Parts: sequence; C-alpha cells; structure tokens
Amino acid sequence: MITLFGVGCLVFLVVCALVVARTRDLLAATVVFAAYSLVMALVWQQLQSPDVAITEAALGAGITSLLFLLAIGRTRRTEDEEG
Amino acid sequence: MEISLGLFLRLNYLVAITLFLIGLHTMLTHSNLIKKVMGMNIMETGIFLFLVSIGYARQSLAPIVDQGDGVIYANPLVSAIVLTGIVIAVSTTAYTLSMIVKLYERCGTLDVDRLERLRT
Amino acid sequence: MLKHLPVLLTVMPLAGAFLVPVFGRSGRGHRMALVTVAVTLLAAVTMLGITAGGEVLRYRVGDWPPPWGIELRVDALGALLASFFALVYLAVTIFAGRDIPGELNPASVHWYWSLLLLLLAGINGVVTAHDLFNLFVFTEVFSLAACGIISIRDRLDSLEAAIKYLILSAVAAGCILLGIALVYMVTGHLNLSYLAAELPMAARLYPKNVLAMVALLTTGFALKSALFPLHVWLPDAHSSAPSPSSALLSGLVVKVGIVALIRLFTTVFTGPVIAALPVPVFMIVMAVGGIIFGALFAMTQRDLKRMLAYSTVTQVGYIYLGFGLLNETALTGALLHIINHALLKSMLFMCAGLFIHRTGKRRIADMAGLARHMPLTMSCFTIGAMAMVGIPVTNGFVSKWHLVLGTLHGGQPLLAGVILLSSLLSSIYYFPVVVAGWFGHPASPPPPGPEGPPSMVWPIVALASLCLILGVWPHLPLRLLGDVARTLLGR
Amino acid sequence: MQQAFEFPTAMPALIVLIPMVGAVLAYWVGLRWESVRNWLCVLVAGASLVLCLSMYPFIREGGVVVTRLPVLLPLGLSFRVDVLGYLLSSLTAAIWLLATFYSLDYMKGEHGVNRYYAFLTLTLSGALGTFMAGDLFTFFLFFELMSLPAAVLVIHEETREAVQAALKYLFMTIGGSLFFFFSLVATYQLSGSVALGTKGLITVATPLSFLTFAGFLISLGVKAGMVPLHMWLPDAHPVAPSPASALLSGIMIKTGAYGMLRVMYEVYGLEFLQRTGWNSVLLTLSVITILMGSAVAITQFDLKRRLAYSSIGQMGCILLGMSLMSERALTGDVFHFFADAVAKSCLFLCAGVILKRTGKRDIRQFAGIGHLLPVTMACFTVSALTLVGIPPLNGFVSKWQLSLGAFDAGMPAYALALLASSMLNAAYYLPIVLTAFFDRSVQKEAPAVGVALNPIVKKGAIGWQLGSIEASAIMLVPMVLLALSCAVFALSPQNWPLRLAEMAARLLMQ
Repeated sequence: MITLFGVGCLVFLVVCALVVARTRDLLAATVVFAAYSLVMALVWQQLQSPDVAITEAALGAGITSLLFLLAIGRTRRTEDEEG
Repeated sequence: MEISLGLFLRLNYLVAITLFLIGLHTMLTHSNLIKKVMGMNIMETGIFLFLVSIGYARQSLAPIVDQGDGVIYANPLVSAIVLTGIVIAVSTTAYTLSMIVKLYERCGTLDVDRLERLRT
Repeated sequence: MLKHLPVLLTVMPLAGAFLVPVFGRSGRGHRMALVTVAVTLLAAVTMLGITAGGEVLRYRVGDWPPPWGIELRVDALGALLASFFALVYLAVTIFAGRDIPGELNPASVHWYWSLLLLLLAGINGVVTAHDLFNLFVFTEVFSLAACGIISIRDRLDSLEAAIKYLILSAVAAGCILLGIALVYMVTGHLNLSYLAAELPMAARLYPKNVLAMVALLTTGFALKSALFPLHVWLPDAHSSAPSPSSALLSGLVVKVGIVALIRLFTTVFTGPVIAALPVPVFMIVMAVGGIIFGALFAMTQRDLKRMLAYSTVTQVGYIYLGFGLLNETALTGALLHIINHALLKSMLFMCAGLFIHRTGKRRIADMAGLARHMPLTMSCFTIGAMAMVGIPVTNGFVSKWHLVLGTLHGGQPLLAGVILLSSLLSSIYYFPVVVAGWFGHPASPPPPGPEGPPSMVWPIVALASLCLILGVWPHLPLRLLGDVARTLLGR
Repeated sequence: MQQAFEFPTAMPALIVLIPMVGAVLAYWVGLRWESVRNWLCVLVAGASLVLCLSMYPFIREGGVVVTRLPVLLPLGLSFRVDVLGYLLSSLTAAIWLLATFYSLDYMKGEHGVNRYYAFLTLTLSGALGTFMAGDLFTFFLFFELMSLPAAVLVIHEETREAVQAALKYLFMTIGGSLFFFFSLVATYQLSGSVALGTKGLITVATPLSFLTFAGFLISLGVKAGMVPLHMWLPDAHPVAPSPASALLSGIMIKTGAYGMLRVMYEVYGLEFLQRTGWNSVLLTLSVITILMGSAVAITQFDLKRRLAYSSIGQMGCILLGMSLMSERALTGDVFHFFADAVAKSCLFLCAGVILKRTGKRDIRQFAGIGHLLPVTMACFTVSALTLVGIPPLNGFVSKWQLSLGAFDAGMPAYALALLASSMLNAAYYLPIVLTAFFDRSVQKEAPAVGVALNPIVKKGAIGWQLGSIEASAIMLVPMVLLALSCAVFALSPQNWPLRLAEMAARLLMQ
C-alpha cells in the first residue's frame, strides 16, 4: 500500500495532528480534527478494513466532531482566557 | 533488531507511533481541557492505525466476501478490537466533554492551571 | 446453571446496571442493587467452594473455542477476590442506602445505583477475564463507572477530580491498548494461555517489542492502581467523591489494576520474558517511594478523607512491594493485603462517611471527642487504625507479617525496614486521630440523637468484626492464597 | 542439657483469659453497678493470683507448664511457664491485686472510672500473657496487648500534658514494637522457629542476626526504659493515676527486661553471646542507664517524676545483671525483679496517698508530712531503704548477689556501678524521708491550696496532729503488705523468691 497517495495521506495525518495540537482556536482545531478523522478513515479503507473505516467516518469524524462543536458552543472558542 | 528496522520501514507504524506521541503530549502538557480531549482522540486513533496495520500486515484482502481458498484475509479479530475501541473512545469523549461543560458552567474556565488557582 | 457461574459474575451486575435506571426510580433502585450484589456474592462464594480445591472454572462465551472466542476463567484467586469484593460491595451498598439520597440531588440517585453495579461488573470482569482485550474493555468499564460515581455529586471539586481521573485514565488506556497491539503484533494471540505459550519465542525474536509492551502494560495498569508517582489523581478523586464511592474506590478499584498486573506477570510475562527486564526492581523502587511519600503526605493532611486517600497510596505500595519481590511468602502477603486493605479502607471510609453524615464536618480536628456521641464508629475506626499500623489480632498484622517475612526471604532486610518505618509513620497520623476521638473535647457537639441509622452503623461494625476475625483466625484465606501464590509462581 | 518435664494444662490460657473476659464484663457491669464492678476487678486479679500460685506443684519439681493453641493467628499461640515465668506472673498478679484493691478508695469520685477498671484488668491479661509466653510471637502479642491499653491508663487525666505524654508513649511503644516485629520475623527467617525454652535458636553470627539482636535490644529497651530510649517514661508514669503508675513502673517495664532475658539466654544462648561478645552492648548501655537514671532523679522535685527516674536507674541494675552472664548475677537479677517491683509499687502507692491527702507533689513542700501520714511515710521509708540497698532488706540481697556475680564474671568494675547506684539512690531517697519526718521548720505554716478542701486538715491548720489525715484502711493495707514483704522475705530463712530466683538462674545458665 506504499503508494504515493497512501504516503500523502499519512503525511497529511501527521500535519493535521500537529495543527490540532498547536492552534489556539478550538473551533479551527475541531474542523481540522474532522478532516483528520476522514483521512484516517481513508487510510483504513486502503488497509482493507472497510468496516473500521465506515465506523471511524461515522463515529470519529461525525459524532466526535459534533460533540466537540457542541461543547465549544457551550463554553468558549479559544484557548486564550482573557478574563 | 529485525522488527525495529521493519518498523522504521513501515511508514504507517511510524506514523501511528508519531500520532500516539503527539496525542499524549497534547494530553499531558496542554492546560485547556477540550484540547486535552482532542489529544486523547488523536492518541487513540494512532493506536487504532497501529492495530489496523497489524491486521493488514500479511498483504491481505478484506474479510467480508468469501473469495475462495488460498486468499489471505485481513485479520477480523483486529477489526473487532478497533471497533470496540472506537466505541469506547467516543463514549469517553462524550462523557468527558459533558463534564467539562458542567465545570465551565460552574466556574467559567477551561484552564487546568486556573482551576487549580481558583481552588486554593 | 453451575456451568454459567463465571459469566454470571459479570452479567448479573451488568444486567442490573441497565435495569435499575428503567425500573429503579423512587427508592426501588437501592433494593434492586442490593439483590444484584447479594446474588453476585452468592455466585462468587459458590465458586470459591468449587475452586478452593485447586480446580479452575473455564467458561467460553458463546461456546467459541479459545483462540478466537472469549474465555473467562475463575481460579481460587479469582473466586476469593470476587467473594471478598462482593462482600465489601454488599456492606457499602447497604451503607449507601441512607447516605447517598442525602448527598445527591434526587433525580440522579437511581443513576448512582446503576453506576455502582456497572463498576462491580467491570471489577468482576477484570478478575475473571482470561484474554488481554477483555481485560482492557473491563478496565475501561470500571474506569468510566468509577469516574461516574465520583462526578455524580455535581460539585466543583468532584467534577474537577473526575476530569483529572478520566484524563489520566485515558492515558492509561492508551498505554494498555498500545501494549496489547504490540502483543498481538508479535504473537497473534490475546488469550492469556496462548500468549504464555507464544511469548518466550517472541521475546527471543523481537526483544524490543516485548520490552516496549511490558513497559506499556505495566505503566497503564500502574496508573490505574495509583502506583507512586502515578498516584496524583487519587487523593482528589477519593476525597471528593461521596463516602460510599470513596470506600469502593480506595477499597476495590485501585486493587483491580494490581490484580490485572499480578495475572499478567504470573501467567504471561514469566521466566525468560522478564528475565532480562528490570520490571520487578522498578516496581519495588516505586513501591518504596509510594510507601514513604504516601505516609509523609498523609501526615500533613487536615481533611480526614484526604488523609485516608494518601494512606491508600502507602498501602498500594505495600502490595506492589510484596508483588515485586516475586517470592511465595511476599506474594501471599501482597494478595492477602489486597483483601485486608479492601475490608479496612472501605470500613474507614464508611466511618468517615458516617461522621460526615452525622456532623457535616470533615476536618480531622473536628473528630475530637467523637467517641462520646459515636462510640461504635470510633471503636471501628480504632480497629481500622490499629490494623493499618499492623498491631496483632487485626488482619493488617497478618499481611504485614508475610510481607516482612517475604522481604527477608528475598534477602532485603532494608525493605523490611521501609515497611516498618511506614508503619511507624502510619501510627503517627492515625493515632492522634484516635486519641483525640476518645479523649478530646469536642468544640461543638453534634446534634443529639442516636449514633446513626442502623443500616449505616452495622455494615461498619460487620466489616470491623471481619477484620478482627481474619486477624485472629487467618487460616482459611492464608491457606488458599498460599496455594495460589505457589501456583502463580509455578512451583 | 536436661529436658524439663512438660505439663500440658490449659492453666496459662485460663489465667490470661480470666482478666480478658473480666475486663469486658467489668465495663458492661460498671455501666450500671459501680461497686459490683470494683469488687469484680479485685476478684479477677485475686483469681489470677490463686491460679498462678496453684501451678507451684509443677514448678517445684522443675517442670514446665505448657499450653499450645495452634489454630489461632499465623503462627499459633503457646504458653510455657517455667520457674522464671512462674515467679514473675505470680508477682504480677499479686501486685495487681493490691493495686486494684488500693484503687477502690483512690479512684472514688474520679472521672472515667469505668474505663480505668476495664483497662487496668485488660492490661493484667497482657502482662500475665507476656510472662507466660511460650514463644516470641505470643510474647509479642501480649506485649502489645499490655502496652496499648496502658496508654489509656496514662491518658486517664485527659489533661494536655497527659495527652502529650500518652502520644509520646504510644509512638515510642509502637516504634519499639516494630523493631520487635522485625526481629521476630528475622528470627523466624533465620531459624524457622520462634519457640522459647530451647537455648539457642540463632547459632550463626551474621549481619542479619546482629540486626535481629539490635532490634530486640531497641524494642525491649524502649519498654524497659533503657537510656537513651527512656524518653517516654518520665512523662508517662507520673501523669497516670497512682495505682496505674505503680503497675507501670513496678510491673510493666519489667516485661522489657524479662523479654531481654529470654532473648539473650534462649534465643541466642549463653555460649553464643560469650563467643560474639554482643552482650557488651547491653553492658555498656546498662551502666549508662544506672548512672543517668539515678543522677537525673536527684534533679527532679516532683515526687512521681523522681520515682520514675529511679525506675530507670533500677532497670539499669536489672539489665546489668543479665548481661554479666554469671549464675550468681542472674540470681541477683531475677531477685531484683522481685525486689524492685515490690518496692517501686509501694513507693508509687505512697505517692498516691500523699497526693490525694495533701495535694502536694513537690518534695520541697514535704516538711513534716511524716507526722500527718505516719503509716504511709513508714511504708515509703522501708521501700526507699530497700532500693538504696540497706541490709537486711530485699534490695540488699539482690545487690549483694549482683555484685558477687560481677566478681564471678571477672568484671569487678561493674560492682562499682552497683555501688554508685546505691549511693545515688540514697542521695535522692533519704532527703525525702528526712524532710518528711524531721524538718519542722515549715510545720506551722498554713496548708497548701489543695489541702484546704479537706475538712480534717482545716483543723490541722491550727495544730497538726499525728496521723490526722492518714489514708483509709483500703489504701493502707496494700502499702503495708508491700512494705512488709520488702523486709519479710529477706529476713526469713525460707526466702522462697530467692530460692525460685536461684532455680531460674540455673535454668537459664544451662
């Protein structure tokens, strides 16, 4: 599976993870995290685990992101606490 | 020595471990609670990637449709483990986030250090 | 029916946990929980009767044979632990019946019973599981449930402690899961017996993988069981939870991680696998740290429940010490201490709970003169304190005897010194409380009335008497645990 | 080595059990009927004494009374009463009986009497069990059973200083018992057995066996008030009620020395200690204890504190006697257990009367007190002279034997330590006696504050009469009996404690 696409996906994953870890804007982090989960589902699809991929797309990218959005909606958008 | 070399060659193992470490680092060093939960998710997907890669290890096909003898399937046990893992991860996330929201309603902060200072 | 006993240990409470929220509103939940726990206790004791002779009960979930299917196993150790855990559970559940409705808002009381049963299911699951993945799943189940019974009180400190616990618990889960992935990678098995057969070969082929795996699993379970210096979550969590929760958390939940590790290290990571690894030495060092620092921190506490929580860190250190020595006497001592400490610490937390329930105060200084109003509670607390210090005729003495003898068997008199030093430190923080309780003068006496509702007093008294009985007549658990330790160490 | 006859009877277990049950019973009875409880406690102590004495026929034939209860506790319990154990347990029961009897009057009108009696009786069980223990484990068990309830006796007054003294006592006792625990486990590890009466469980000198010896020395030294581990003693003994102080100083600290005796001669064995010379550690410490205890006693003006320091000095003599390792020294040693127990209990009981009747603790205010309390002070004088070692009292006999033993052991220098002890004892006891009887300088002053409460003494303010505030018969009888026994046994040709001490010494030296 070491195709160029696969390698690209993997690199994308790492970059996404780093962005999620570094950005101060929680909403942006959530969006990037959703993209990360979708790419992860793609990678798993390529690894011949379609069932896992579907679950990840639904639960990881869908529900988890939704949960984060709800939580951010009820709390605050950035990490910086001005007061 | 063999396997660690193999590990190095196999990009997905490397990526999986990298993701695990990024997640762990985020969880332990960030003071923002929501960020910690994101780190937790990244860490867990890293482990799942690792597991799925193990299942794939033998150049196999998906074990869904019987494709005749002599075909090597990806290990179904791994899929089962990862599925269970994803469910646990999502429920943990949901639970933690709900508590975080409650905490925020009480004291208006998501910052662990600030919480610590509030208490003393 | 008898055939299904092992799975009953987990399925009963699990079923209860789902039924209680549905049918258990308005006070019925407590009765349902009680019945469930009692039945579980009965099942565990029955199995203890069967396995005491050395027989091992194997159960295949859904009749799938082991390499693929899930296998549960109950040996004498499992049955003994399950029995004592269920016994403590019963006492705590009875106690909680009067304590919890006053602590929580009425809408969430039935959820509390549900979580309590879920926790029991998780604990029993870990005790009976015979494959790594189930071990992981049940560990997660009990962690989430434990978190639930901490945070259910809906107060700031409980929430904060619960989040702290949950996050560290997630780290632990990550470590365990990655460890499991590595195991699976090198052996292709998860069933403990198959692993035990495969691992020596794997250890020769992939030593680094096995090293990483052992390290990850050890760290994960050590975090769950609050081995020093991974104990940081424990004092907050155990002191801010409602008292029955604290009793269960300190008495049972931290032990479960240790039980899992003992299982792994005695069935899977044996002989050649860990011969090259310094894990036991590491454990001993950490245990010594926990024993000393737990005691030192406990000495500086002003809050009764925090003091008890730090004392748990010390006691966990004792268990790890006995375990890390890996000789028969020490392991017997460690296993015995798991039981003894479960009885003791839950009893002490219930004493604290009753004290808080009655007076609304929780500082140690407020306990002065308590014996005038709550003599039975104070007597039980005294027994508990004596057992913690390890004074003869209490059960704490018996386990300490074995632990110290074990250190000498292992040729480590210095470690015996550590145990004794920490006993002295224990006496320094427990006895002033006892002395003040009996002979001090209360600043403001509690409201007049009886000592407490009988359903809160008698569970405490029952556990305290059990501590004394096991102290004077420890032969039944000792004989069993001696056999278990011999079997586990493969002699 | 000749094998002693063993008589398996349940007697020792019964003797231990009676006070244990009695204590619980006393507590419950005492909630309703106070006088029934008081007499019950006296009866329990009396029954223990009678049962102890009834073992005499076995002991006389050189036998050993043995009870084994293997089903309890990890190692099982066992009792083994040989002549030494017999002497000390009978002595314990006797002094307990007298102290309890004395308490009948002394404790009247005090607070927490119910608790006092229950714990006094419980402690008796522990002390008897300690002296009759057949193995180190049983010894340890009863040692604890005696030491911990004794903390309740120390704390009895519930004042600030009592609580502090009790906490200090508790911590040091528990610390000591942990050392004992270590040595106990180590002995088990080294020899696979902890049974007493075998002459030499540990036979090889290794670092661990030395650690074990050190552990025993420290733990038993704490209990025996050996310098530098005596810190708790001068605080704890004075604050307890006087009958309890009498028992603490008279009996309970002896258990430490008794344990040391057993450890040296039965766990290690004479030959082993002679070979390794480890007893010299104890020898040195005991001389320091004698000199320190006695010297500090001179500087104390609180009567009970002075007595407490005197106890430390006397324990030094006892420890010295056992580390000299000669038969005559041991005879003197065992007899000194007896002499000191009797005299020291008597002194504390007298101190109790003085405190109760005049309210005075400071010996500088004792002028003329001998005329107010003639019988009490007479008893005090006799006991004090015993401890000084004036012939022909008990103390002289024991010190004489000890000194001879020092010569036998080829270490005559240690006889000097004993002589110094006697002289220092004289220096702090005789002034009390002299002030009490012969100092008339302050006699015409008004009585001290505490005395004003006593109507008889009010009359005394205009002119004190001989014996005007003398103690009641209940308090007098125990004191007189104890004082008499200081003289009677030494004077009588049938000095049976000395005979028993000789037998015990022979047994230990075998």
